[in-house]
Amino acid sequence: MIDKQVDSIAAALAGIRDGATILSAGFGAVGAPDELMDGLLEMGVGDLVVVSNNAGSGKRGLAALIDAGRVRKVICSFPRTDDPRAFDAAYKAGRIELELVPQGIISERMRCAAAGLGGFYSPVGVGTKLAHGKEVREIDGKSYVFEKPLRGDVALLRAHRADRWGNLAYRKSARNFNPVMAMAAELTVVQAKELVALGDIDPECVHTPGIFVDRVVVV
Amino acid sequence: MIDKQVDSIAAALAGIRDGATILSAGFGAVGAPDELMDGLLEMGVGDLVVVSNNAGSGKRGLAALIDAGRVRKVICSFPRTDDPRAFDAAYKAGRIELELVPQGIISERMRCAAAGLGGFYSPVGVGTKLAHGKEVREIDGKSYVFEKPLRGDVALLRAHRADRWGNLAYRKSARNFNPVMAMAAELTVVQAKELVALGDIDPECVHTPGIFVDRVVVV
Amino acid sequence: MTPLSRSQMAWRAAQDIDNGWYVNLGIGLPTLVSDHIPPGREIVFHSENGLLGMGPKPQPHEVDTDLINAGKGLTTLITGGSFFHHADAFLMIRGGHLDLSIMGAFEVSEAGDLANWTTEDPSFPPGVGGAMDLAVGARRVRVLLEHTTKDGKPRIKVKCDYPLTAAHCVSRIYTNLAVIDVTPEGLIVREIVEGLSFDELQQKTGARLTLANDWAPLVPKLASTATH
Amino acid sequence: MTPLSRSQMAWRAAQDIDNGWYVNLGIGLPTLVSDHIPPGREIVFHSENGLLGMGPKPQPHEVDTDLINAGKGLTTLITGGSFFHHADAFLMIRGGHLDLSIMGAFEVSEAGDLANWTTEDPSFPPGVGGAMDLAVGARRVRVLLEHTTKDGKPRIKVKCDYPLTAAHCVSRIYTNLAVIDVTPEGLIVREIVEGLSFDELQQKTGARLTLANDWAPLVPKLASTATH
Repeated sequence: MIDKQVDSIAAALAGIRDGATILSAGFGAVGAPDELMDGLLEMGVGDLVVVSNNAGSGKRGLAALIDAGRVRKVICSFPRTDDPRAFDAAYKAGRIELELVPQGIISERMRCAAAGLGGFYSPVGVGTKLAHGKEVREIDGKSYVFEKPLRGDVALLRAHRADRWGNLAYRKSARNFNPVMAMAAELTVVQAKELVALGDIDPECVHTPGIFVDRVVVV
Repeated sequence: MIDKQVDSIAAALAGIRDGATILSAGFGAVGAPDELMDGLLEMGVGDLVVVSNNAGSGKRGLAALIDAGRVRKVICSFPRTDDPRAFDAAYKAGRIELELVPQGIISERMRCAAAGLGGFYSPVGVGTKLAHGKEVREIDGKSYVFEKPLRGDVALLRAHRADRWGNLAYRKSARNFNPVMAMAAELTVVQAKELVALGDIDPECVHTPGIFVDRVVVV
Repeated sequence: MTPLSRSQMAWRAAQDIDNGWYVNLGIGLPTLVSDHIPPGREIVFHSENGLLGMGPKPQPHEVDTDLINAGKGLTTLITGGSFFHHADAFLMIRGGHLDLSIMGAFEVSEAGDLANWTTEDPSFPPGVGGAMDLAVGARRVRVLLEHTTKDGKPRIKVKCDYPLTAAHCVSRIYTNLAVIDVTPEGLIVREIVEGLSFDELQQKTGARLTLANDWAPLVPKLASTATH
Repeated sequence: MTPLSRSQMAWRAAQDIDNGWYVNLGIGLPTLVSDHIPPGREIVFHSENGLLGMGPKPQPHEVDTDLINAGKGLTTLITGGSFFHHADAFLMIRGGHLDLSIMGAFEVSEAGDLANWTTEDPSFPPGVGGAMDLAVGARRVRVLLEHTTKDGKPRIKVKCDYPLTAAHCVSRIYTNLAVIDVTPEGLIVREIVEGLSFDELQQKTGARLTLANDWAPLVPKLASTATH
């Protein structure tokens, strides 16, 4: 029998190590795995690379990890969201590295990794500062920059409903980065609001099939 | 008001021209737009390039177009499905060109076009006959072949339910190539079993958002 | 001469959106555009965080904290709308599936180059969000901006001084003074606010303008006191 | 010496599938594997036309013509299964998300090269389907094949003569005579059918074999008359 449910945040995060690349879902606070991120702080791992659309807000989650000096680098499209004091302070102090990536390229680079591809040519950023140092290639008369896959050691997600196979359904705009990050990491961990019986999520409406999910914890 | 419904197959296909590249959905007979393909035969267009997983079965749809000499080239992964006599005869007689593409690469090349990308590096086919003539590149110690986007002038789809915005829902394995082809053509035409009221397809379960769809005809 | 208010600028941009278009509105001023769609036109608003069919701000009883827009404000979904994930949202943007993206701008060049993501202010870290994706990917990119900076310097220039978001992407510029098209023949003025001469407009602009033969006065049908 | 029947070969391959694995079974002989999963193991079968949780053939009252497998035969979905589109189905394949792909083969080389898509028979056009994607993408690729051709020629060779599907992809070979691992040290024989000596097996094989120290007799627990 397959049962991906674990009974604690600690069990959900077990095995994550210093230096790990963490894909942290959510767009601002919506769809963000707050309790799992808090759990990372508690378990004490550091030297993390965090991929997330924003670089933390207020004093919890990613912001708390940054405040505690646990994050070496953030890969994001827009670091400053509501109340970005933790990132701002670390950035000004030179305590954190920032890789700024256009929002659609972050998600596409993760999908590229998920799909087993070696990279792709993107029209986004051509001729701008964000393409500095990147290979540029003309294809059928148009210029593109080469983008490489972005893979995580761990993806931390927040879902609305989950079953014991790890099938997931999200709610409204809380879906955002969750399905893409689910596919792009070695270990995919989900905090779900509700664990439902196998089959309760309509097979036509499974947003993330369980094949991408390793652990589910109900929060 | 937006209303993508048209009242006949002829109206659904209006404007398709000789030489067009047609993305024809379906996996074998399931999810295939039979009535739209029959309509193409009736409207008389020729010199077509057809992208489809298989190259026609029996005496209707793509097979009938091939029998009538309307298809210049087929791009597919597996030409011979149940009763492939039309394609076999045309192929033996040298009347049709075949571009054989691995099944996952056909769908990925169409998604690449849909996503506005210039191409991608794929591990599939490296060192095989199907990679002949293709650029090979080593990325992080692994070899990949360069694959280019595959775009259609027209996509012909079959859906289960559609609304006036062109939102679509498919049934079971009839989904197959439909959502990818929907995104990859200039003109996307759908034959739907049923037209439902706007809002009847759950916003969480729209398989193809209407943004990709131009015309819907109920068949 | 009375420059257009922000609402009037949004109103003017809204007039050019056709029935049935799929439209992304940038954060800030462009979001006001959705309040001014002429009656009878059905427009589908896209949000890069995974919505098509975005509606107005929620009434108090409609508030759902899982339903936000790209600016992270609460929003609604209208009937016919749908939810999808970020990679699909940006496939729509980058793949030319949006009819129109309306964005704010710091500067626009006469070639349609857009600068709207960073002023290189060293006091805080830069952010790009989805601006580059939208500028490159939408079928049409139109911008809304004040014609000049607060100290009267032009924002429409031969060449942008701020770092580019994308080159050659903007096709129409709405300012508080004029409506200007970016064409292969250069910047063509379509409309000017009443009481401002073409020469005066040219003086406030950092690139050469040409007045269209069929130019018209820019007359907002919306009271300038309308605010949002 | 009695070679294994097709069902027995499928039975043998099924014994090596762990609880919880995501598995794609190729068209033909490999599809029989799902009938022989040991009790107590829950396996999720993937089909490249967009299914996870594929079940057995439908009973007459379960037939749904919209529900087929990769071989285009009617199938079912078990509780917990899901549907998705082709690009996602092959993302799963190519991206290393499947624990196992079991395929048929014309030939396998000692380096694990696989030839299973074309014999270059000029009498009909070639087809590749999803074979190359599966061979390259699944975490493990195992093949099921008759040890020799009908006229007794080896199918396991130093180098494949038929065009390759993918190089260096096969890790385990199940034949009607033996179970063989492809390792950096070459082909290691794990099991041989009773009554066949290692030397006799080597004679039927086109590449050098090494007998594992802990080799075992290959004893099918399934009657050889079992057919499907």
